[in-house]
Amino acid sequence: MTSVGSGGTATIPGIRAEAPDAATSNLDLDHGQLRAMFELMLLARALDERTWLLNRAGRVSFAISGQGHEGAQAGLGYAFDTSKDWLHPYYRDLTLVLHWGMTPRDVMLMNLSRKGDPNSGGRQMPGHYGSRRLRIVSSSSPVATQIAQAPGIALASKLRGEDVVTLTCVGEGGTSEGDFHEGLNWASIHRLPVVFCVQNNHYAISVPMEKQMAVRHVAERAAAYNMPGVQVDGTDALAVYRAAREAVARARRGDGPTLLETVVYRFTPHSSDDDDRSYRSREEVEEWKARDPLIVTRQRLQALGALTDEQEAEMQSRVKASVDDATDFALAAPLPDPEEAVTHVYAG
Amino acid sequence: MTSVGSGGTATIPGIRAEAPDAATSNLDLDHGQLRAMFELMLLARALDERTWLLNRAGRVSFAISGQGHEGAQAGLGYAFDTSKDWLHPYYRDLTLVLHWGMTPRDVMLMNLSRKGDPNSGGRQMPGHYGSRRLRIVSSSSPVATQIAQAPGIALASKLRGEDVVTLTCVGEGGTSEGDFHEGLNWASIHRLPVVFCVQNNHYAISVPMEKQMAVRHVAERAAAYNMPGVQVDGTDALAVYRAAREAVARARRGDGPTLLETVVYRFTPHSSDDDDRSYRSREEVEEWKARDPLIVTRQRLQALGALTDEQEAEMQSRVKASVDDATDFALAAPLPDPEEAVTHVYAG
Amino acid sequence: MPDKLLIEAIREGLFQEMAADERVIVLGEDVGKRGGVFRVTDGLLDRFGEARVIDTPLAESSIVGVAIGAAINGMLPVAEIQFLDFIHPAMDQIMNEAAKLRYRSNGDFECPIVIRAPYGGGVHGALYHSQSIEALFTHIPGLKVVAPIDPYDAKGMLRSAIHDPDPVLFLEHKRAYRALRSEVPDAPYEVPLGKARTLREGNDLTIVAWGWYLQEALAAADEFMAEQQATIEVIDPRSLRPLDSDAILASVMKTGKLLIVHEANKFGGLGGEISAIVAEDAFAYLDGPIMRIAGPEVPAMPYSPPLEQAFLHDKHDIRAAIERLAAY
Amino acid sequence: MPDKLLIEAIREGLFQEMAADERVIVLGEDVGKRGGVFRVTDGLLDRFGEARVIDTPLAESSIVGVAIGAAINGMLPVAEIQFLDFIHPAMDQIMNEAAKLRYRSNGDFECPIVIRAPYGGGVHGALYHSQSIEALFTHIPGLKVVAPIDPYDAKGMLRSAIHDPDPVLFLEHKRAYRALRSEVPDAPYEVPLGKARTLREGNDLTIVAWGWYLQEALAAADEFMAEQQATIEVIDPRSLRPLDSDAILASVMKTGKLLIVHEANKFGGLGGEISAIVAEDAFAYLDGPIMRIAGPEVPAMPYSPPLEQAFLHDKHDIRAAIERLAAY
Ligand SMILES: Cc1ncc(C[n+]2csc(CCOP(=O)(O)OP(=O)(O)O)c2C)c(N)n1
Ligand SMILES: Cc1ncc(C[n+]2csc(CCOP(=O)(O)OP(=O)(O)O)c2C)c(N)n1
Ligand SMILES: [Mg+2]
Ligand SMILES: [Mg+2]
Repeated sequence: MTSVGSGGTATIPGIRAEAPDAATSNLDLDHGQLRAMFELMLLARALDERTWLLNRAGRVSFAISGQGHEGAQAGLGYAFDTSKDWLHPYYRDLTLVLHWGMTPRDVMLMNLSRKGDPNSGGRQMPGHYGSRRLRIVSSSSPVATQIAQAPGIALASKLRGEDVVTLTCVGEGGTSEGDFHEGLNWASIHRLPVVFCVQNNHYAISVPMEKQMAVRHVAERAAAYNMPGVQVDGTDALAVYRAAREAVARARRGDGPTLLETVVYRFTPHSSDDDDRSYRSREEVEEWKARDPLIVTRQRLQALGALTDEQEAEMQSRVKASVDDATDFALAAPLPDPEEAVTHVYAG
Repeated sequence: MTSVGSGGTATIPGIRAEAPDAATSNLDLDHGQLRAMFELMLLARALDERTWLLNRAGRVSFAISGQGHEGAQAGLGYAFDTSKDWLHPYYRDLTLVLHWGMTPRDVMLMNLSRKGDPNSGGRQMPGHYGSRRLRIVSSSSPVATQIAQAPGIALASKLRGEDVVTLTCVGEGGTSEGDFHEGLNWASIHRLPVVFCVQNNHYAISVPMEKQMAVRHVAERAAAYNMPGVQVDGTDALAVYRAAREAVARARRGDGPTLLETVVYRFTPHSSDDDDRSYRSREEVEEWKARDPLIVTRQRLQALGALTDEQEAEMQSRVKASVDDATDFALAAPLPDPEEAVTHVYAG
Repeated sequence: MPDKLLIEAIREGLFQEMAADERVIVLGEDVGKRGGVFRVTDGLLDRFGEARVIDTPLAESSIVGVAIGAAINGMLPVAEIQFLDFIHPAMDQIMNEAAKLRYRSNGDFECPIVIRAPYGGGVHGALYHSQSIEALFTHIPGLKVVAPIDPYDAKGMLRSAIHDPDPVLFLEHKRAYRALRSEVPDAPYEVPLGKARTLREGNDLTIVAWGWYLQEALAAADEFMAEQQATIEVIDPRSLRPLDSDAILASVMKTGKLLIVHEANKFGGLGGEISAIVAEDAFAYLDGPIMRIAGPEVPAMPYSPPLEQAFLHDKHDIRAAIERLAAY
Repeated sequence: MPDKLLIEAIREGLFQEMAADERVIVLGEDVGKRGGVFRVTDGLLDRFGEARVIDTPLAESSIVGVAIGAAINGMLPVAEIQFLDFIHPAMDQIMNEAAKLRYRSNGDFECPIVIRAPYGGGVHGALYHSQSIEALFTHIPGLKVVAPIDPYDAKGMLRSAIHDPDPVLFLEHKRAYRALRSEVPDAPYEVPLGKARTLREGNDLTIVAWGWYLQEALAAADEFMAEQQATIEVIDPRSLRPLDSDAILASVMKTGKLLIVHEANKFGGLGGEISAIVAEDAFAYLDGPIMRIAGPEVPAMPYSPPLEQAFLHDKHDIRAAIERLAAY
């Protein structure tokens, strides 16, 4: 576990790090929005937990999780205008895609690979989100390819003179790929309206940070592209929101891309095919769970007077109902027809 | 034309730039070595010029030049121990390969694609150097692939506990490739004894710096790998030597790789297939030719009392004799036999 | 109709498509100020400006990646890879991304990009400026691959490719750029992708050839026909995926004999697939072995003239194969 | 001799080669602490240490690039690509570098690397954890490609691959890792690259199959033979480049009929090359069309069980093809 992010404030030469306390002041979110943000996180967590249950019950053959990343993603998402901005997500972005308009039913259709799954019609593994209508780009598995594509999305917006920003996400492991370098380089040369968010959970499957890169903070990589590199405590949704809002504003002003590093932890193994005990100590996992973004955000909202126990209880019951509904709906949905295996190779 | 490098001293935050004046003091090269270094540059220039003559005469179908890069390469080369260090060059590295032990005859056999060319037996275009005996890795055309291979060479040296450093070179254009990122990342994670030299001549064929990267100095890219990034005036061989010596010392100490940017200019079109008038003004070319590394080095040596006119005249006649001999030798050599086209695909 | 060189036909096609549709943009190394190292894009920058004619960093994966992103967001990008030999860094973006986007999204997204790339040898380009590696791409469902060699076809197929809603790899034989001419209308027109062209009609033997070797095959066939009674059908598939296997099968069902000619090395080349299609679907019509003339099994074309010559085939080799096959 | 699983045979091979020769190193994503996502390299780190068992950054091009560099400087690197589906970023290093190093240096340099990669589907791996793209590599002169499915072959061919002075892509069918067993000697031994293995001898029909489908082909052949008088020869090429075409030709010259079975999509698959070799060199012996059973022309295997099932072939499909072909 790296030490950065653990405390929230990191002072890295040349890198702006957001202080979590500063983040609660100067917020342009009202209490209703703050609660909605929190409910989004609760929903993502609950959906994800249900998916693991279904996995253990043998109903879902693969699960890949955003647990531990919800705060970072919620804060990030709220900085965007989901009615026009683009999202090119990665497989842990459940919170983000829900915020962008995907429904729990859509997600469960995907997890259970049912006919009518709007992401891929059951063709892709869970975690491969996509919806043209919602401007969520269909994602693939090869890590970091989205980083080389996002500048193209933004280029098109810019060519048409649209006030549209593209958000793309990747894990810190993905920053080792050539495509990461090439994508950031492109976006910066052309000052494109892109926000690159690296969700740094310290491991690429089992490979720890120090075997992935020689810098201690992913945000330091921004220097190679003359773009701001901002590291922020990803357990604190509000701190992330503030940092992301600035990155989005910069993009909308035409000043170009930002590299935003959200320091998080993944609470689950890499996926349902992984066993993380060989490479992460249980103490390390517990230490981070004590800083669960749900706990941190609850406390922050309570301190702001934006959340009562009663309100949270209501949220939890709405969330549960929604997850139940999605599960029932998807379990009742038919599987794809075999003939669907060979359609949509080419147009027409 | 970028402004850096034009004056020699650049002050870039976070980057160490070598001052040319400092470079002449504190040198561990005696006058004889300084003269040998200068003669190496003269030889490379003369060989290269002869190659263009042969190209215009229709005897050589392709020429790609190191003219303008000789100072940077000579200074660089002298910092290495060519009896044991490895070189993974690029196509402008004529000065370097001569320093590493390739002879003018070898070079002319290559340029005229004759049988017995030790680089590739006439299989590759001119500029694709290689010799196992000399520890010069056979180079290919795809730009920057060597950057991902050099760490592997160094890894092997390190595993065997050898005191051997690997030098690899690339143009500034090649730093946009994914392999550049991946190679520097690897070398830095494992603190491998590699020196990465980027010969920044401001253009990738016709594409100027500002369309290749958003940083003003290639050396800034080192920050992404937590390795020193050093920019040095490549017209000044002695300044380069000093900077390279430090990089080599660092590598030998086990402290890892260095990114060395030598700021140079290419005096020829990209290759004999190019016409540079559409993308470089004649004024810009002339401005740089006034700072020809041969002129700069001659002045420096004269100022140090290391070079007399007489000595230079002797050098010039040796160089001319050597180039004449190489040309005659290669022109007299037979072309490869057609049967050689299909050998050496697999061992045995 | 005016005669135009292959390079002129492609350039004119690019101009016209860019003029007709703002969504068309061109990007690649040296495509702007330099007008491309072969000068295919010469003049585009002056006419359409830096926003739509983009000199990119030296980074093929992002050239294709950016094209994909722009296509997802409504553009019709035409990316240039300077030499097909340098397309490898972009293979992930081409094969795993562009070619699979429609399928993986169940038809929700599409990827209307064109990737132009000069290919082929015989120009002293050596190992890395001569490759004919079309078979790596023709194996990939979701991708289209075309290799028109006739200027008329090239202009018409370029238009079809740009307006095709799927990714198209558009291969241009560099040796033909300034060597081949044909009548090319000034106005825009389309030549459909997926349709072969029969250049000679005949009854006794079928030759399928593409790229530069099509010229050699035609020369060999014409010489043979001038001297012998037999007639040879010569087919240029033009489109390599989708391949017009109907046209090839119909021809072989008529002639009973098939000779395939391509520049790429034989083992695993597209010629093998064509042979296999015929051996599976027209076996009963075959009167002789299916023969292939293709590049030798060496990593790529060598540089020195005698070596390059040894690598290349010409009409004499093809003529010899015709004679052997005709004798069956 | 003890029975071992495919995964055990490969792991044992790696252990023994590393123990026997200090030049052997292993590198790849998660190969160290995690022992590989399939656990193939489990235990290597403990036994041989971090210097020789390297957990790499997530960057395939440099995994192969570093392996090449280390091989140039005297090591025998065994690189792992976590899934064959993710090998694309390394294609430049594999095809333009490793495969061409010997040729381009006129034999001065060599590149003794092994690249191990799990491939194949039927494990709910969807588009990007199921690919069988061996044909992209078998087209490349300078490269060797092997795909042993039998544990005995795998251990012996791994040793041969590691000591082979040329680059070898070593494909491991992930569905077979824990499903197939055979007798595997404890001591090291070599199985040569480039030699096919005949699993059933027969006179009436030849089946060439590799990978998981070899099991299905054997099952279909055995069922057929149990019910009919005819006998079927079943050949596993094991080595895909170099391909043992002599063995295949000899068999077809005997049986007169050839059925090729592979998991990759048909168009441009290696089956086409095998068919073409036979149609060129054993045409006169053929008593029927050369048939192929292969994957459908879709970008890759889909995830949902009914879709995955629709993609896959099994012994029933192969049996049906045998019957059709036998009827000629
Ligand atoms: C190109 C590529 N190589 C390997 C993989 C296999 N793989 C999937 S996720 C992963 C680790 C990703 O780590 P990171 O980027 O840090 O994201 P995280 O899963 O930690 O959020 C790997 C190696 C892949 N999907 N794509
Ligand atoms: C992968 C790849 N893409 C494109 C090319 C074509 N090409 C050869 S040199 C070159 C420009 C290189 O510029 P730079 O790296 O700055 O080196 P310079 O020639 O200026 O010394 C290009 C685009 C290539 N050789 N390899
Ligand atoms: Mg991670
Ligand atoms: Mg340059």
